[in-house]
Amino acid sequence: MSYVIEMNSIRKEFPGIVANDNITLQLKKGEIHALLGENGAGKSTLMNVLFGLYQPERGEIRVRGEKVEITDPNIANRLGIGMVHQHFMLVDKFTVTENIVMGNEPTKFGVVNIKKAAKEVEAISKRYGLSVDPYAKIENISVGMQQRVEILKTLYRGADILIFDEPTAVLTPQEIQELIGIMKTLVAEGKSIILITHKLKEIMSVCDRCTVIRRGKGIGTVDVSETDQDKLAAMMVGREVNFKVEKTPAIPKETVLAVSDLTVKDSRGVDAVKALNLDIKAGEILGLAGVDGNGQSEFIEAITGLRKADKGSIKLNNKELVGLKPRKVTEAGIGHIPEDRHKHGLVLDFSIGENIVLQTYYQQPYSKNTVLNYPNIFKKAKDLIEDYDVRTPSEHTPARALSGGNQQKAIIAREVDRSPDFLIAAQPTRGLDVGAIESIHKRLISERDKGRAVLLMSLELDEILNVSDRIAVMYEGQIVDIVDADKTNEKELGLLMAGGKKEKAGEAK
Amino acid sequence: MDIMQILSLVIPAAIFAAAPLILTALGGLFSERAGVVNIGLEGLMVMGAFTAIITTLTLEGMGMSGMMVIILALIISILIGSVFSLFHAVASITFRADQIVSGVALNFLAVGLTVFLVRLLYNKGQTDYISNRIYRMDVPVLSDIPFIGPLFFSSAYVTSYVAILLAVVVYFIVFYTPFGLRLRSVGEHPMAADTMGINVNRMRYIGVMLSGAFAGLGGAVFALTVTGNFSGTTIVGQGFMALAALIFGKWNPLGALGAALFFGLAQALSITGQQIPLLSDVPPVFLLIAPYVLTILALAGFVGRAEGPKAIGKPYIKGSR
Amino acid sequence: AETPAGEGEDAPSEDAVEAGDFKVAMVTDVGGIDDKSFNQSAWEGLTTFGEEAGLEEGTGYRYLQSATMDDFEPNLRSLVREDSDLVWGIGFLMEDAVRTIAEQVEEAQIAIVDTVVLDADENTYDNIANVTFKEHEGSFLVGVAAGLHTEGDKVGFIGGVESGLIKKFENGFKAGVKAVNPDAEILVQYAESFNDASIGSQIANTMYSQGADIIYHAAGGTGNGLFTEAINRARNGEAVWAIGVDRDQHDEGAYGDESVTLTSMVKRVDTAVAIVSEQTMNGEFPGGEILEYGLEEDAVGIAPTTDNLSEEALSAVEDYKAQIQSGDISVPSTDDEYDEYLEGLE
Amino acid sequence: MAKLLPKGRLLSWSIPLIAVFLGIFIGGIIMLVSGYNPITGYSALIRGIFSDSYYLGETVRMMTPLILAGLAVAFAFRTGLLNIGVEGQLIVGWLASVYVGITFDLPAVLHLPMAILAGALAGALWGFIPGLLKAKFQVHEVIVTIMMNYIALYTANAIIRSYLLVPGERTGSINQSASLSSPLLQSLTDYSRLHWGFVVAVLACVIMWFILWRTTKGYELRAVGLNQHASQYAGMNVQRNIILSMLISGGFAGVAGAMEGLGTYGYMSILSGFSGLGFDGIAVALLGANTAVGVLLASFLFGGLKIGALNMQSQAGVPTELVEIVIALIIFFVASSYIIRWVMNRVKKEDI
Ligand SMILES: Nc1ncnc2c1ncn2[C@@H]1O[C@H](COP(=O)(O)OP(=O)(O)OP(=O)(O)O)[C@@H](O)[C@H]1O
Ligand SMILES: Nc1ncnc2c1ncn2[C@@H]1O[C@H](COP(=O)(O)OP(=O)(O)OP(=O)(O)O)[C@@H](O)[C@H]1O
Ligand SMILES: [Mg+2]
Ligand SMILES: [Mg+2]
Repeated sequence: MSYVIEMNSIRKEFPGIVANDNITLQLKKGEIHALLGENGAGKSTLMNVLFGLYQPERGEIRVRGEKVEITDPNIANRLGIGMVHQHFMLVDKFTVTENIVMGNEPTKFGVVNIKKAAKEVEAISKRYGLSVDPYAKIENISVGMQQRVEILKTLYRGADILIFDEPTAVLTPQEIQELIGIMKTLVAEGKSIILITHKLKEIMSVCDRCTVIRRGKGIGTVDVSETDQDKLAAMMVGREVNFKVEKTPAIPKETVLAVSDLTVKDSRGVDAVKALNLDIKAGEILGLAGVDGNGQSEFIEAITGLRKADKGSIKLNNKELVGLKPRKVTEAGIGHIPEDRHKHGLVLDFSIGENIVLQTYYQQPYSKNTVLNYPNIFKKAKDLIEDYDVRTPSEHTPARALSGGNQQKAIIAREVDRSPDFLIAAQPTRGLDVGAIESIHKRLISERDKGRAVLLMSLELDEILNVSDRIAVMYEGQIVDIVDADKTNEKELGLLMAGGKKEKAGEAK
Repeated sequence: MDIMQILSLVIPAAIFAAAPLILTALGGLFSERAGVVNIGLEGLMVMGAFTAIITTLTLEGMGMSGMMVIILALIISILIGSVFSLFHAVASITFRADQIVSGVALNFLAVGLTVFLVRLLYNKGQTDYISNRIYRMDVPVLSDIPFIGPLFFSSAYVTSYVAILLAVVVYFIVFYTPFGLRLRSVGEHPMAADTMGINVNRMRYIGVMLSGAFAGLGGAVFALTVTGNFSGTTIVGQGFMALAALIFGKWNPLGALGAALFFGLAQALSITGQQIPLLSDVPPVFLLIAPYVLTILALAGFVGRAEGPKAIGKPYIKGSR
Repeated sequence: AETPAGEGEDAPSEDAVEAGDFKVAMVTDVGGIDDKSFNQSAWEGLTTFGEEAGLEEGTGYRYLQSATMDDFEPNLRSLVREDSDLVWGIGFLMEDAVRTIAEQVEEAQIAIVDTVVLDADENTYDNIANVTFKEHEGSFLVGVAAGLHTEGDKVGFIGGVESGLIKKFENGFKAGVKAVNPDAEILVQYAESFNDASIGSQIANTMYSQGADIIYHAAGGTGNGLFTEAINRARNGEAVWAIGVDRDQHDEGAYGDESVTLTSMVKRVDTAVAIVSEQTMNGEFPGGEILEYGLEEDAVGIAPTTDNLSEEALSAVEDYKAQIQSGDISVPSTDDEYDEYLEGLE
Repeated sequence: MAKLLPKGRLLSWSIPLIAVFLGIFIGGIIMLVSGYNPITGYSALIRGIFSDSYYLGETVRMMTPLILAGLAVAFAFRTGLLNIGVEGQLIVGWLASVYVGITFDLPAVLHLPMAILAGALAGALWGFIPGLLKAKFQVHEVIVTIMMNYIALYTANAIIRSYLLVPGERTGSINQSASLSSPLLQSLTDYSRLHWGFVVAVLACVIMWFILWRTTKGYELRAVGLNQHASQYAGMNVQRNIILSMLISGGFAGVAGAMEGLGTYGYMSILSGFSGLGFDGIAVALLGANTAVGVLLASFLFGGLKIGALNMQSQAGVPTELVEIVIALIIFFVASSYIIRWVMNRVKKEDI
C-alpha cells in the first residue's frame, strides 16, 4: 500500500452534533488530495483530528501504514504531519523566523540562534520558492506572505504531509497562482498534500483526487482526471431530499434599495467590496450567492451602518444611508437578520421578551419617558412567539436556552414585525433543521408577497435557488452576474461562484 | 544645596526606592507575558516581606548572624513567594477564574494570613526588629570615580545593583532565549503556541510562579533594607506601583526598570524636594501623585501607547478560538 | 476571686472596688501593644498595675486592638458595655470615639492619653480623665544633649504628622538645643506619616547629608527609617546620632556592640496609666481633670541608657532638669512660645 | 427545555452558597490548626453579630458603605467593566460630602441631600476619567482606576491638610443639618453608630435595580455589558454607555464615602491608607452575583463577619485577620466557580 495517511471510519462528535460520521480518507504519497464539502460539513474537524487537536470517538489513523494515536500536535509534528490553519496561527509581534522556530529553536549557549534559524528558513524558502524576509514582523507583511510563513513552519519541522485548510479563501488571485505553484513544487519534492477548498477550479487545476463529504458523512473519493466541475458540484451540494419551496412568480415593483459604486474595506483594510452596483425592488427576493469571504458580509454591514462605506452610495427609497448610524438605518426601514445570530442577533442572556424589543425598546409602547413597560414588552413577545411559532417555555426564558432554530425564529419575528421596507436575511437558515428552514423560507416569501424587498444572503445553493427570484453572484467584492432563479441551476451558479464565468459575466453587463 | 549635592541625595535614594519595584515588576512581567494578569503582586510582596523577616528572626534566634542569614532569608522568600503564587496560578489557569478577581483574592489572603501567622507565632501584631539587615556600602574603586562615583556607587545598597542587573538578565531571557520566546508566544497567541507543541498551561504556571519568586524577592528586599520588621502595613501599595511600572514600561524589563527608577525619583524628589530651593515651592502633593498621573497619561497614549500581551486575561481552553 | 495578700488592701475608700473585682481595659491604636511606642508603653503600665493589684490578665486587665480607625468606637464601647471599671483610649485619634461614648454612657469611666476631650462649651467631661504629658520638657532635655554633642552645630528634627502634639516635641527640642548652643541650626521636616519607614530614612539621609549630625524624631514607625539611615552611616564610619522618642530606643539603634542612639526622650505612658488605674481602683477616678505629667512626676525625661552621653551633657541635663522643675525655665510648647523663648535668650 | 431554567437558577444560587461554606469551613480548619477552637471562635463571631441590638446596629452600619461599594462594582460589572477604583471614588465622595457639610449652613432638607449629592458627583467624576479613557482609547480600566485611587488618597489628604484641618488630624465636624446620625437609631441599638445612611444604601439598591431593570438606559447598559456587538447592531452607543456606567458606578462609590462622612464619622480624617472598602466591594459584588439583592445579602455576610470578628477577638482570642482569610477564600471559590460547576456536573452525572 502506498498510502501515507489512512483515516478509517472516523467519528467525531460535538455536543449535539456529529461533525464526522464514519469518514474515510486515504492520501497517496506525492498527491494533492482535495477535501470538498459545504460549510459545516466537517472538513476542518476531520483535519483537526488528523493533526491531534481533537480526539476521535471512533476510527483509526494509519500513517505510512502504521497505526498511530495522535493525541497532540507534537505527535503529528513528529509523524511529519503539518497543518496550515484556515485562521493563521501566527504571533503578530514576532518575526517570521521566530514564528517558524518557536517551540523548536536552535540554540547557542542557551540563546536562540536567530541567525542560524534565519539561514535555515532562507534555505527552505529558496528550495520551495517561498520567498519571505526572515526578519520581517508578521504584522507588517501581507496575508499571502503570512501564509508562506505558515507553510514554512510545517516544512521547518520536516513535515512531508501537509494539510491546507481553505488556504485560498484569504488570498488574492495572484497569490493563489503563486500558492498553486508552491504546492506543485512541494509534491515534486515528494510531499503529500491535503487541500480543503470550496473552489472547484482550484481542485481541477492542482488536485489528483478529491474526497467529498456532506453533513459529516463521506460521499466518496474520485479521481480529478475522471470528473469535472459539474460533477463535483453535484456531489457537494446534492441532497437526498430536495424541498421545493412553493411560491408564485414575483411581481417586482419600484426599486427600494439602490447601491452604486460601493467600496468597503474589511477589518484588515483591504477592499472587500469593490465598486459594487445593485438594485433591489419591492416584491422580490434577491439572492446573494457566493463563496464565503467574497465580501458578502462586508456588503451587508455597510448597508446596515455597522461598517463604514469607503465610497459610493446606498439609497433606500431615495434616502441616502451612507454615513448614517445603525439606529438611523434601522429607523429608515431596514430589517436585518444578521449572519451571526450569537454575535449580533441576540443578547443571549436576555430573555426572549427583552430580545424581541432589541431594536424598539426605546419606543412606545415598550417604554415611556425612559421607563420600560415590561407588560407591553412581554405581551408583544407572547404574540410574536405565537405568530412565528417560536418554541420556548415562555417569553421570560433566556435566549440562550433556546435551540438555534428557535433563536433564529425569534430574530426573524423581531425584524419582520417592524414591517421594514427592506429586509436583509443573511444566512438565515445556517445550522437549522429542515422544519425550521422551511418555516423561515415561507416567512421570507410571504414578506415578499406583502411588497417588501428582500435580500437573501446564503452560502447554500439550494436555499438561494429555491427562495430567490433573482440571484446576484458575488465574487471578489463584485457582482459578477445576476441571473433569474428559474433560468439557472446549481451547476451554473457553482461555476459563477468560483469565478468560473467572470469574463462572460463582464460581457453581459 | 548645590546641584551636585541634590543629585547625590536624590539619585541614590531613587535607585534605592526603585529596587523592590524593579524586582516585583520583573515578576509581573513573567506572569503577564505568559498571559496571566497579576494584580496579586502586592500580596506576593507581602508574602516575601513576611518570609524574609520571619526567617531572619528565626535564624537569629538560632544564633546565626551575618551574610548567611540574609542570603537564606532571600532564598526562602523567593521559594515561598513562588509557592504562594500557585494560589493564583491554580485559580486562574486551571480553574479558569477571572484573573483579576483571583489576584484580588490573593491580596486579601496574603495580608490576612501573614498577620494572622505573626500573631500566632509571636503573639503580637508585628514582629521584632531584625539585627541582620542589608546595609549600604561603597562599591570599591567605582565609588572613587569623580562625579559618577558619588552618584551611583557610594554608600549604595547591593540589592539595588542586583535589581538593575536582574532587569538586564530578564530582558535577555525574555527576548533572547527559547524560554522567553515560548513565554511570549503563550501570552500573545496561545493557540499558535499550542500547535507548535508548546505546553501553554505549563508555561503559564511557570510565568506565574516566577512572578511569585520575583515579587517575593522584592518584598524581602523591601523588608530587609527599609523596615526591618514585618506588620500589616509593611507593604502598602508597592505591589500596585510595581504593576504600574510594568505597564508604564510597556511590559519590557528595561522599560519597567526605567519606570521604577522614575517612580523612585519622583518619590525621592517629593521628600528631598522640600529642601531644594526650586521644588520646595511645589506643593509636595504634586510630587506625590506625579507617578500615578504620568502612568495614566502614558496609558492614554500620550507617551506612546502601551499595548499588553494580546491574550492576556483569558484562560486558554483548548480548541476554542 | 482571690486577693493575694499584701496588695489592694490598703485603706480602700468607700466606693473603691475590691481589687479582685476591678476590671480595667485599654483599646490600642492600630499600632497594637507591641508598637514599641505609646501603645506598648500603656500596656506595660497596665500590666504592671494589674500584676500588682493581683488581677488576672484577660479578665481583670486586658486590651483590644483596633484594626482600623473604624474599630475605635466599637472596641471602646464593648469594654464599657462589659462593665469595665476603667477604659483607656490610647492616643489622641480616639478623641471623638471617647467623647461619643462619654456622652452616651454617663456612668462610664474613661481615660484618654495625649489629648483633652472637651464638649461644645469647651468644658471637660466628668466621666473622662484626660492624661497628657509635658513632652516639651523631656524634649528640652534631649535638645540639651544634642546641642552639646553636635560637632557641626547642626541638628535635625523629624516629625510624624504635623499637629499640636508633635509641635510640643519640636519646640521643646529646639529650645533645649538653643539653650546650650545658640549658634546651632536646627533642620525640621515632617514626614506626614507615622508609619512610613522609607520616607523616614530618606528625610534622615537628606538631613545628614546637609551636615546635621544628630537627629531627633517624633514620628513613630516613620522614625524607624531614621535608625536605619543612622546605622548605615555609622557603619561607614560617620559620626552621626539619632535620638529616640517615647521609650528607650537604644536597641533600635544597635549595630554590632554599639548603638547610634544618643539618648531617647522617654514618655512614661506606663507610669501615668498605672497611676490613674490605681487611683480609679481606689475610688478616686480623676474624671473631668486634665492631668499633665511632666518632669515633676518623672513621667518624661531622658532614657536610662546613657552610654553614649558625655559627662558634660549628663550633668547639663541634670542641671536643666532642676531649673525646669524649679520653674526657672519655662519650656515652650508652641511656635509662639518658642519665638518668645528665643527673644528671652538674647 | 422547561427544566433548564430552574436548574440554572439553582446553580447560580448554589455557587455563592458553596463558596461561603467552603471559605468558612477552611477558616475553621485554619483555626483548628492554629490551636483555636473553631466552634468557640465561630460562636463568638455569631454572638458578635446577633446577640444584641448593639452588635446588630454596628453590623448594619458596617453594611452601609459595603452595600454602596458593592453596588458600584456590580453596576460597572454589568457593563463589562471592573471598577477597582471604588476606593478612590469613595475617598473623593467622602471629602466632597464633608466639605459641603462643613461649609454650608442650610435647612436639613436641603443640606443633607446636597451633601450626599456632592459625594455622588465627586465619585462620578472620579469614575468618569477611567470610563472615558476606556471608551475612547481602550485603556484598561483596571490600571487607571488603581492609579486614580492613589491620586484620590494623596489629593484628599493634601486638601484636608491645607484647607480643612482642625486638631486631631481631621476636618472639622459637619453641621448637624447635613448629618445622617440619629439619636433615635442609636438609642434603639444601645448606642451603636447606626445612622440613616442605611436607608440611603437600601434606596441605592432600589435605584440600581430600577435603573438596570426598569429603564431604557439600564437595558442598554446591560446589553452592552453582555454583548457589545449585538448592542451596536441594535443601534446603541457602546462608548457612551461605558462612560455612563463608570459615572454611575463612581456615583455609588461616592455616596459610600458620603455615608462615612455624614453618618459614621461626621468628618473626614487624614487617611494613612486605603479603607479597604473598595476591595471589599469587589468581594461583595462578586458574591452577590452583581444583583441588588445579592449585594445586600453579601454585605450582610461580610459586614457581619467584620463586626463579629471584633467579638471573636475579644471573647475567643481569635485574631480578626481570620475573617480576612475567610473572605479571601470565599472570593477565591466564587471566582473559581468553573471548578465548582465541574464538580457539581460530575456529581450529577454519577447520579444519573
Ligand atoms: N469545537 C467544536 N465544538 C462544537 N461543535 C463544533 C466544533 N467545531 C466544529 N463544530 C461543528 O461541527 C460541524 C463541522 O464543522 P467543521 O468545522 O468541521 O466544518 P467545515 O467543513 O470545516 O466547514 P467550513 O467550510 O465552514 O470550514 C459544524 O456543525 C460545527 O458547528
Ligand atoms: N467550540 C465551538 N462551539 C460551537 N461552535 C463552534 C465551536 N468552534 C467552532 N464552532 C463553529 O463551527 C463552525 C466551523 O468551525 P471551524 O473552527 O471548523 O471553522 P473554520 O472552518 O476554521 O472557519 P470558518 O467558520 O470561517 O469556515 C463555525 O461556524 C464555528 O462558529
Ligand atoms: Mg470554513
Ligand atoms: Mg473549516
